[in-house]
Amino acid sequence: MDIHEYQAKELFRAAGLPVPPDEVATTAEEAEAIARRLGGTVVVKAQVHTGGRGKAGGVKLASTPAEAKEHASRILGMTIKDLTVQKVLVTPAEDIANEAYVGVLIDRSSQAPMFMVSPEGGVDIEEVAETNPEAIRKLRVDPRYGLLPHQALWLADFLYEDPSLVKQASKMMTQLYQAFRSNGCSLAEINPLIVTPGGEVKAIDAKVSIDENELHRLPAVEAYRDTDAEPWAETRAREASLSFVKLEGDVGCCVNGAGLAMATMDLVKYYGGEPANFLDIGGSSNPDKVVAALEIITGDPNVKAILFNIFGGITRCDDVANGIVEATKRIDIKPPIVIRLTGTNDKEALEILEAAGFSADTSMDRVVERAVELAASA
Amino acid sequence: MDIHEYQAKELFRAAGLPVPPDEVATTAEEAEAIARRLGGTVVVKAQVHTGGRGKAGGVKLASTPAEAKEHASRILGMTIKDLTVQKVLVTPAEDIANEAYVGVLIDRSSQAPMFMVSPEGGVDIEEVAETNPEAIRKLRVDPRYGLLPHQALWLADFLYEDPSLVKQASKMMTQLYQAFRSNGCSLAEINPLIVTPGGEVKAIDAKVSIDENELHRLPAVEAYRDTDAEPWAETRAREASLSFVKLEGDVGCCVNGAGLAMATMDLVKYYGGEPANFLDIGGSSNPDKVVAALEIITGDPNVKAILFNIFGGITRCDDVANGIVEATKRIDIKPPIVIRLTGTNDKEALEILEAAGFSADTSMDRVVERAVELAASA
Amino acid sequence: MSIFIDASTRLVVQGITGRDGSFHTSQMIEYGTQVVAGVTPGKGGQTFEAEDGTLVPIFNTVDRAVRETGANASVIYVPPAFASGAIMEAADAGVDLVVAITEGIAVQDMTRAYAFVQDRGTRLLGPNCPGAISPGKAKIGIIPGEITTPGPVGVISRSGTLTYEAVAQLTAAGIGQTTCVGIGGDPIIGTNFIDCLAAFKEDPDTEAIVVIGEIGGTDEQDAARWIRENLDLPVVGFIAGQTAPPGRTMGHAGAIISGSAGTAEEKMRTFEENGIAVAKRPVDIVSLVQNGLRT
Amino acid sequence: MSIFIDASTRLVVQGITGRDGSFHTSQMIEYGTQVVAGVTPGKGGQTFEAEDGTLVPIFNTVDRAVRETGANASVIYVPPAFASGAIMEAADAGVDLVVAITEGIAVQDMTRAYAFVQDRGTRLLGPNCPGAISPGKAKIGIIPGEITTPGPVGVISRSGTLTYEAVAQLTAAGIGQTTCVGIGGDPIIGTNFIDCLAAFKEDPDTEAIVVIGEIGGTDEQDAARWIRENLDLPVVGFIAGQTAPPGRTMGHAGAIISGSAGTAEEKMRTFEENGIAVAKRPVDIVSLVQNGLRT
Repeated sequence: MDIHEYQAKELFRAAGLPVPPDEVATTAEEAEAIARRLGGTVVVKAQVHTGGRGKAGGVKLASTPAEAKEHASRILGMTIKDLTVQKVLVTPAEDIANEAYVGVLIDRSSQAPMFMVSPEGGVDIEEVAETNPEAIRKLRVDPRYGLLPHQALWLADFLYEDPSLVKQASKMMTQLYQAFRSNGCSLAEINPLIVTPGGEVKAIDAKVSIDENELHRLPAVEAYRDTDAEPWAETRAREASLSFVKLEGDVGCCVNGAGLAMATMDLVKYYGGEPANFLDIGGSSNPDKVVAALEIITGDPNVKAILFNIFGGITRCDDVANGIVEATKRIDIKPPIVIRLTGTNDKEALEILEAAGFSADTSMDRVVERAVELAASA
Repeated sequence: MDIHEYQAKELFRAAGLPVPPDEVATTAEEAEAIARRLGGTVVVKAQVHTGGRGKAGGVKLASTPAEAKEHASRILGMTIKDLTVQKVLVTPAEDIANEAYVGVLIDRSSQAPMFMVSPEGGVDIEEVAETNPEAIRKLRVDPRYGLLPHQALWLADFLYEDPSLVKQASKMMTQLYQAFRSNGCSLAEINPLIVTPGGEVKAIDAKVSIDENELHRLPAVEAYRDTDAEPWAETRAREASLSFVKLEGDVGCCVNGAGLAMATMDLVKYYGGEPANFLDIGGSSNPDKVVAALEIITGDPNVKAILFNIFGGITRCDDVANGIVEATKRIDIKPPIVIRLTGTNDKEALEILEAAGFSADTSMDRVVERAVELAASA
Repeated sequence: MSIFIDASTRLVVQGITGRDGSFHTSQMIEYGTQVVAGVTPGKGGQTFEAEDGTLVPIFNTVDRAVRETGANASVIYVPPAFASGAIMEAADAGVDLVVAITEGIAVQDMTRAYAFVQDRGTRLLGPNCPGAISPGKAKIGIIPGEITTPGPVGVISRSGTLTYEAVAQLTAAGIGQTTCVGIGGDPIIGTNFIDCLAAFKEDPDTEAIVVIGEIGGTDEQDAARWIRENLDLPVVGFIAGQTAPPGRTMGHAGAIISGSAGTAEEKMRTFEENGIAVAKRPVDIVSLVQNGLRT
Repeated sequence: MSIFIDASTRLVVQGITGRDGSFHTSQMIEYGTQVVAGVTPGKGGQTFEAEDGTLVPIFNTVDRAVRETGANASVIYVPPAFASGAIMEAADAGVDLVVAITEGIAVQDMTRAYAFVQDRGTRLLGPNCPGAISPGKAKIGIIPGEITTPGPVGVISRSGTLTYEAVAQLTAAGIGQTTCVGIGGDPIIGTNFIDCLAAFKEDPDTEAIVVIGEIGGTDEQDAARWIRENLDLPVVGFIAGQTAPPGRTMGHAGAIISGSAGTAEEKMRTFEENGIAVAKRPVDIVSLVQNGLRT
């Protein structure tokens, strides 16, 4: 789960990291009032779950409260990479002598948390990794020991020469790792980490992703979830424990298993179609999940045909069949439905479907091809 | 550092362990008032840094407040293994269906914390270890992982059959380890861990030793130090950073280095004397430490002769010589002083001492023999 | 022959009394797996009765189960909050193989559990995996037995149902399997493609291998290079997620394209560059395996 | 020959600018030890000047010191609160030997640092130890060089000044040493008696060994049994603390008789039972070594 910059900064402050004060506004007037309270020049920053806010005009300096209001009114409601800006963060503008990058993430190849630091801050770290890899120092954190003091120092030592800066940054590495650990992060990033002309090291931007699997034990972090900022379909999918990703095509897909779901999307493409979504109903399906899945798929006006691809293992085909029948009673489904069912209880499923006027096939290829044709001819 | 039962229970409660309520009294009247507040039968327990309180009559049941007062007045002021009881703990008497033992300590041979649990509670665990070792389950805690959930369960599973008891005890293992870790313990012990007739597992006695080296970061625990309960000489030694242990003999010893100090004591015994103390002035001696050492030694009326044994390495012999001269100016030292000095700056030291009317030798054996003779003839 | 599991495997089921655990225990017993013990804390001393009437003793701890039944492998069906602990418990109890079916384990928990099993030299399969099946011998996990049949092909996959799809098509075409292994869809897993490939290399009965990957990470690329350098068997590859958008998690926590890394295109290219026949569709796996076995 | 350290040892001093660190760096250089680097965070780039004028470069981290000077051993003079971290830093930087002089390290910190050096295969000597000296070659730590002289005896001790006493008496009697090792007085130490005995066993120049123990623990008893089973050299033992009362810590955190375990009497008896000549007084060590060397 991605959280907003202002939320990430709250977590960082709680871990002791030096983060300048700030407040969130949802209206231009609020932004103006905050700028007045803070005094001096402020930055107005769009709060959306994506990078590239600056380039999109979502980050602006304001030297007066009136200017802050003006910027906020332009940024609020702006669309950045398909996301509508509903909140802005107002924070004092800092004088910057130096910008660096500090991040920690779960690294799958070393099976452990990994720190990355670079004296090239304020830019995309992946770009630095490609163009100037020597400008990045990496450290695998042994999860049995956590980040050790000498490792924090070793990272800080790569960023600065001045002993005072190294000392400050070293402490911040430990605090960042603490924030990463205690909030179940898969990513925690400070970019840029700045040095002020007075020699203070501060975190002036923050990016955090939380491992969804940790949220059950982190109610305060779970509360950060911004359902206003996410499409209805994603909220609905999460509530029904479905994995769902919206795409741009017209063939709605409902599959059990993530790998098979991706393979189904790929096969839609192979036969000349475009999938409208990724949707995995998971292993232990029940009819209600299937109903939710059909609600989500039919909620997308682009969808011209609906494709079920079920390989019964833990998933029982009759559960899925019952779900389809149930859903057609509860919702008005316009696009045609084609169904592939095989595996556990497929015979029972076929009986249920045929009794309700549906048919089903056992071949994945035949069904996908048919769905693509139906969508194209709709 | 040993702490009192009531202090250990405070630490245990803070870690979530179920410990019955209690209060400390320093007078019989206070004990009576506490018994009245608690209601029902209470236990009055002497608070001293030693085991065997029960056998010594330091733990008594009282069914009325008046009886509590009576017991408290007898226990307060009582001497148990040379320690005077200055406080009693008053706590409700628990009905006991079962007694077990749970402890965690630093185990030097496995270089790690070690749990020991036994269904034979309420008795000396060392006795159980000798007479019935199969009644003890031991677990080395890997310090890289801490106590893992299945290990806590495995320990609890050794104590009880009933799933509810196992579950409660398992949680308590984790809490006890947490208390052990966060308070820098070298030992944390619950004996007995009881089961009430209603099926609740509770800690009704608690014993904790703190690693002195952790105290600098644990001010709240450091504040538990009960200097009233310790002899003046120990307080003085700690303040001066000396290692000191009072013994029963008449030859006062002042040595640099723990091993040499023990060897010196042994040599006193070898030549027919009895050492009055163990005293290590440490590596980086300065004259003030020597003055403090002489204050402590001369504070013991048993001392008939004072023996210095200094092998200069980090310790500079001239520092020690200056300390001796300085001490004789500040305090009136009655017993004769014999001095052995060799190593770093021993020539300078000899000059200082001779100028002040002392002599010194370089042979450990000669000097010890002389000190024993002087004490015997005093 | 087979890899990881065979008829001598003696299995303990952690979470045997849960919904998934009890269902699949019956399935595994029906398939012929020697399920010798179950573990559910608090239910030690009770007995689990499988659908076919087989009785399995239940213990409070894996340690007791192993000591009293000689179990040498464990399968985990416990809820995610307790699953990493269950993995460590099994490793501590001394089994050789731990198969973690559970989905949804916190990744940071897994980094510690992974280090733990490494320290003890225990093989961990999963988590978030369907397990493994050596057709005709034994199965551990949830792979439906009826879609498999004994034969010369080794199958390794990050996915569950996609594996079933591929295996069922192989079986339908009369091509059997030595062992089918689902390594799991999480970012941190105990056994990767190369570990399985190395095991298949030592299995004289395995004559061809199917590798089913997906977007995310570089495991497939690493495997491709390893295959070129170490393996003298025909290998057929398939990658799911050609149409997946970057930056979004596709069901499996590990299935995410980060920046420009981990795309299906990159993985398929690396496969081809290293001599692995790439199937465009699941159905093409069959004909490519047939080609491979013929040569 | 010698054990652990010799003329090829290239030493980095952690805490070189502190009071103890600077004093003993000069002493070690004067003795002939190759001190190639110092470490004090925040003072990297500066230079330490020893009493004899030798200049030693200072680095912020041990990693830098090792990379730039090829140091292969480290000695630690940093305050107790930072010393366990310093031990791990040295091990991480890849030196072969870490000698921790610092006294007063929290025992729980040491349990982690000990596991860390074990994981990395680094030899740790100490903490709370005087270090080691191979007379005529090099010394690491604080043992006064002038009380030693080259010769055939290996010395191992848990104590500092008591070691000096014994070594000085050997030297005065004309008996030199291959290496004198102080293993430290704490409950958790990196190198124990057996580790040193095994190293001396491999040293062809060591013809007799002196083991100086004290109350607390069972290290001496373990060593005694090991000696009987593995060692074909004369060994002389001494145990300090015959007059120590039970339950009290005698200076060294590790010197405590727990219950009836760890007494001097028990240790001396175990020595004798395993063929080790026991010295009643420090001065008797000399004659017993002379006897041993003669046979």
